[in-house]
Amino acid sequence: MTPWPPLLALLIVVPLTGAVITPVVGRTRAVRSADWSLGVMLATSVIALVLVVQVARVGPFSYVVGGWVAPYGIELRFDEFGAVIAVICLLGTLAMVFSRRYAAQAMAEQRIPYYYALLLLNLTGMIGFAVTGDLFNLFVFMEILSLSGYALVAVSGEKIAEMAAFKYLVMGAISSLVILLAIGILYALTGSLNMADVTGRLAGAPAAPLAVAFGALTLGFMVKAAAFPLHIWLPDAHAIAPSPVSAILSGLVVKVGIIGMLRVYQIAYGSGAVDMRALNHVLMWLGALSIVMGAFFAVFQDDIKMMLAYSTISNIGYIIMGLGLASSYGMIGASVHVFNHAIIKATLFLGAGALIFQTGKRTLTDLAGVGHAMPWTVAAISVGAISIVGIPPTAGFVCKWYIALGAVQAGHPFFAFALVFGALFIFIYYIRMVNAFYFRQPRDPAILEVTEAPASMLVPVLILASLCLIMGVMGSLPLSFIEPAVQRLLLPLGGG
Amino acid sequence: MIAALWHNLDYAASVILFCIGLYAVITKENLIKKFMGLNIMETAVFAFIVAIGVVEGGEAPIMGAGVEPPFINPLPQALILTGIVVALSTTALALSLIIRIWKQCGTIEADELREVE
Amino acid sequence: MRRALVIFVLVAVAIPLMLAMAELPRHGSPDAPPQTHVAPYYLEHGPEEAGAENVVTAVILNYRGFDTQGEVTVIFTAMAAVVAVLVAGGAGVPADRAAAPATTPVSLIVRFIVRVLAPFIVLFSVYVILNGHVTPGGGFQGGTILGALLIALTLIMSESDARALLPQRPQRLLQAAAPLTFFAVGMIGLLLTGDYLAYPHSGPTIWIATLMLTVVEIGIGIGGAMVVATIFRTMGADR
Amino acid sequence: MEVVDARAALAPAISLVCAALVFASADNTFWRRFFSIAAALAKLVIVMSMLPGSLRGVVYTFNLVEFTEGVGLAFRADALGMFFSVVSSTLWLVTTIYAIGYMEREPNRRRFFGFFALCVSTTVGVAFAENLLTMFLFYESLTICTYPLVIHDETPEAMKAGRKYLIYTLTGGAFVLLGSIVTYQLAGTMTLSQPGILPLAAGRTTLTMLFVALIAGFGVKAAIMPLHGWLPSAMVAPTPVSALLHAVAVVKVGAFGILRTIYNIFGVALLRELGVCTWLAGLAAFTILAASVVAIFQDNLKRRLAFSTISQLSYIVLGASLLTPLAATAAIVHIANQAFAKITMFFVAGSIQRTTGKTTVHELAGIGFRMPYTMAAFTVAALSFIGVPLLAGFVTKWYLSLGALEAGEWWYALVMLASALLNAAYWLPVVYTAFFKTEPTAEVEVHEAHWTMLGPTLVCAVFVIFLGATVSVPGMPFALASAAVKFVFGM
Repeated sequence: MTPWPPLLALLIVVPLTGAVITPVVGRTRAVRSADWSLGVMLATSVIALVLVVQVARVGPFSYVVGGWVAPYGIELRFDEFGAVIAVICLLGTLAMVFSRRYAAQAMAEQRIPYYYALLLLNLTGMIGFAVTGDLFNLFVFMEILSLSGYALVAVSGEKIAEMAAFKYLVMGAISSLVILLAIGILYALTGSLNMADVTGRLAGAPAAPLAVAFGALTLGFMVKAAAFPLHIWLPDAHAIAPSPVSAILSGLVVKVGIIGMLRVYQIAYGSGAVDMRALNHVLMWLGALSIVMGAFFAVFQDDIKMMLAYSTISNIGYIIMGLGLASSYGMIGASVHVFNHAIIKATLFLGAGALIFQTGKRTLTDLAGVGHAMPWTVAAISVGAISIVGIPPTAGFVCKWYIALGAVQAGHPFFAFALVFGALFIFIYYIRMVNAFYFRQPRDPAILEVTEAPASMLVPVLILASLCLIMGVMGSLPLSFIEPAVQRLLLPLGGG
Repeated sequence: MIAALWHNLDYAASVILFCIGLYAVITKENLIKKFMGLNIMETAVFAFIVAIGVVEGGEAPIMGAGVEPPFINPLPQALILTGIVVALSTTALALSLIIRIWKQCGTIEADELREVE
Repeated sequence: MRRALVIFVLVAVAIPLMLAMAELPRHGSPDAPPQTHVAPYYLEHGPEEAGAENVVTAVILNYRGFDTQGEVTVIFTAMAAVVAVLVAGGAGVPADRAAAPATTPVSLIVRFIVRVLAPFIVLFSVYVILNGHVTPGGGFQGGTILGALLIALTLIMSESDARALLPQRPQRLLQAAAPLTFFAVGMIGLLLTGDYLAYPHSGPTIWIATLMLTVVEIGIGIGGAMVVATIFRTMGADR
Repeated sequence: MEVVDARAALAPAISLVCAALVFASADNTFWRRFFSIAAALAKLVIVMSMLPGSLRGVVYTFNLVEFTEGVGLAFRADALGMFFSVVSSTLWLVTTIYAIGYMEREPNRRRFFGFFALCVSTTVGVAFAENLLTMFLFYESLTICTYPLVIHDETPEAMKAGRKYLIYTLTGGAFVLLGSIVTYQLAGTMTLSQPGILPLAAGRTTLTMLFVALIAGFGVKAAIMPLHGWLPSAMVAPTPVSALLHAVAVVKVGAFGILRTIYNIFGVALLRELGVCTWLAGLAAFTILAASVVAIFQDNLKRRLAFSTISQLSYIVLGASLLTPLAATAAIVHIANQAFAKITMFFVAGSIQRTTGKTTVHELAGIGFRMPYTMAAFTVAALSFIGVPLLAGFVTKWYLSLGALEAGEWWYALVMLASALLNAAYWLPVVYTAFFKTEPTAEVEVHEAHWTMLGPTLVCAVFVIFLGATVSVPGMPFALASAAVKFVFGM
């Protein structure tokens, strides 16, 4: 089967157009916008599925929008890393389903059509970001997803939502600017914006601008990914956003930084002009610090969503460490963790959202004993918790195992040590959580009379929880899928 | 280095502008001023990118009768047109957030807001 | 202490940037990579390939048309965001500060001038939109002018009059005009040439290409104007 | 001879199913008891059905699932694993019956028995693990499954003990994982089917570090002396749980892990080359003596038992680290010997507590007349620990001393002797108090514990005698231990 390249453009423009129509559809009745956006997401999922199957069969392919030749037009490239769109579509669809009841309770009706529009835009931005092969186009999609992300944090109506969104916005805007500056420098050095073209033309470029450009790109993407000292915007934003949004933000939007980093690596290694060793060291340490500090702060949280938000920081740490190790195992583990963490974190956030929706409480102290009242939801959360700690046979294990192997492989056993003990730390706070749900006496006996979440919330959570298990048992599948891409990436280093 | 910078004076100027913006973002407590700092940074980056396209003695890249090369590079201009729209969008959102913050907390000074939190 | 920290940060940012800038290809030199690689192709082939004498427009609408579609989506996103943040955002106005004046009275002169100039401004904006491919200008610029006019009119009118200015029913459709036209034109391109957002530039169908470009420009113009005006009014309405 | 046989995987899995049924049985006492016993029984039957084959030298293997290349869940019932699983599954049945009697009026019985059954699963999983990862997985699962049991009372004290237990054991688990990763990287495999997989070429320092990591990881559960802190605090748990922790599952899993590390990961030859086992042996000897001394000063019976456990477990570690066939035999059979004797004692302690409410040694005056069978069983166990011939404990001490002499390190034989004296010093007073210090009120009537508690106690005491008496009878568990030793030493 030969790929039909324009499908790649449709993958982006279908949800994009669907998003702008959403407010029109929801003008008279808000709930129609929910149906509409769900339909759009399903259509996009079908396209995504076809593309992923194609890339698995024939390898990477590209499409130049408008039929212009490669460096002159905008090239969309779809490779194995781009398969992250499958997860984006999956989580997007589930978040849409989950939102039906959630949004109706959490926000005013006039807001709902715009909420769905923004959610769709956010997902589309990520899809575009993942498949574009053009530096400036990357920036444009990054802005679509960032802007909608800021707004989605603010729509929850929590007391400090706007503050959190503003903090997120300032950090996000600065990081976007830094990235744009780096793109500008790369353009000044090569005269091109096409990533492949830039890669080919970087050889012989002066050292200082190159270092600054790659440093700036890394810095910018690290802010987006919320690596340790640059994470300050994340906890509030992710904890305060509506739960489906938290799932998307924590599961996917932070990964934009990681995908960006992968693209940076593709340019840097491919051109051979940039020595990434110093930067890799920084990444390794940042990763280790993120793991430990994220877990450390999480231990002291009582708010369940806050805890999950900090746990995102430490999980991003794993991915960043895996990238920094620059060994094939580490890279494979990191890339797969992008997928798996998305699923796991979505399980946890949606599960937490269901708890909050049903009980109206969000601290572990108040939620004590809820495991007896909402057995399915809490069981799903527990599966997510086991998974995120990295206990086999769940999704979290495979990646962490590979990243740890990567650390040993790269000759940095210390980082394997940091990783394992980070996992231990994470374990401790998830045990705190499970402890509270099952083993603590309820503070308020009324919590035992709460009923199980409605089906539109429960089903997505259960689907995700079972995926956590499936991805663990079939862990070799994504690994073998992503491996060619990583080998190609590391080829200039001697095959990794 | 100084000599080399002299040739790239436009770029150096945008760096200075960038730092001025950054200064405002870091030090100003008023959210609107903070955001104006961000706008200055944006302007700096735009100026830098537009400056890349400059060709000495170049004309605006509008073809027609009686115009001669060299032309100014059209690509950075096209990019920055997009960039400006992005900046405008960010500003609009930021301002509406500030409006909401003011309504919720009665202040838009960052230090006072920290107390409110 | 704090000041020292700020200075440190600024210096730490400025020095590497300055070093990088010093080593960049010389400013204004015609031999720099940006002037020798992609851009010459645009300058050389732009006018006939893209059908626009203004090469900037050619780049925006043709070579990098997809970027522009993203761009109009960005501004739509901003509008959706502003509306979502401000509409029905709950009460909670501090009592002492809530008493801001509802509207500032606008002087007669301003009113008069805005009203008199309005038709001319509309005409000018239409000119800018439609002539974008031969002169500086285009959909964004013209749309902004139109949007500015709408804002100005909103300023001098009572709320109900201002509301009547914009068609109510298809308002949300008009706000999405720019991305929608892009999609429509892109799909037509897909049907005619087999590529998304491609224009049939050669052969007897060249008039279709011109039509498509014009439609896109108009779409951007209307959409831009509506979005700008909506943002302004949403902010203003939420007193 | 290796045979692919699903029973190797079925043995851990069957109790998993039963555990699920226990959870599902909700508040129905009958079904809960039924499934609890069914779990223990079913597992025992499966394990026993493999025993004849194992005695003939058959090894059952089964690969369940492969996560990634060379990393997966796989089971392999070799002689060592079979020995451990026979011991643990036998004891499990006994403990389950005892627990049913003991937990009669406790709240949260569903949770208790559900997790209790899960522990069966995980312990056999450790015993049958084909590779380090499978072992690690079950090792950690055991931690998690025992946690709800430790905190069963949900008192602040119990929660605190539970937290301590978790922190200790999870940290240990992390070391094990780290060791697994490094092992995989160095050897390219994690299998436990070979007598040693690591190459000396990996470098002495690396290997030593790896050894320390793995021993530290397993040593936490085996309660080697500086890592033993969790064990006495975990005493707050209900007595069957303590029996579980001390005799059957948790600590044994740690000791078993150490055996696997020494014999199957590093291999005897490599360790002789490295010389790290001298240190381990020294540490074990220190633990044996120090813990015994501490035990003398404990008045609370369960605490005394706890320190005795710490001391006894290091017999296994010492035996393993001497690296001679005789000492190895001692180490392996001690898994059984200590288990049966110690569980007898715990059952007795629990019976006394349930029947009379007494928990300290000095309160036990005259108890021998009130509960004669119970205290007789206790006496048998105590004598076994002291090392009286014909009882299980003697076998260990004898072989261990021989092994020490074989290795040319005679001072460990002295350690055995000293330990025997110390054991006498803390167990005989209990027996003396029970039988020879009469209660102030002379009138005593016999009042034994309920049969569900007394029965298991007596069965275990009989086993203590049985194990000691049948050492040279072919076809007994001892033969399995010999087979394991022969495999390890290539004899």
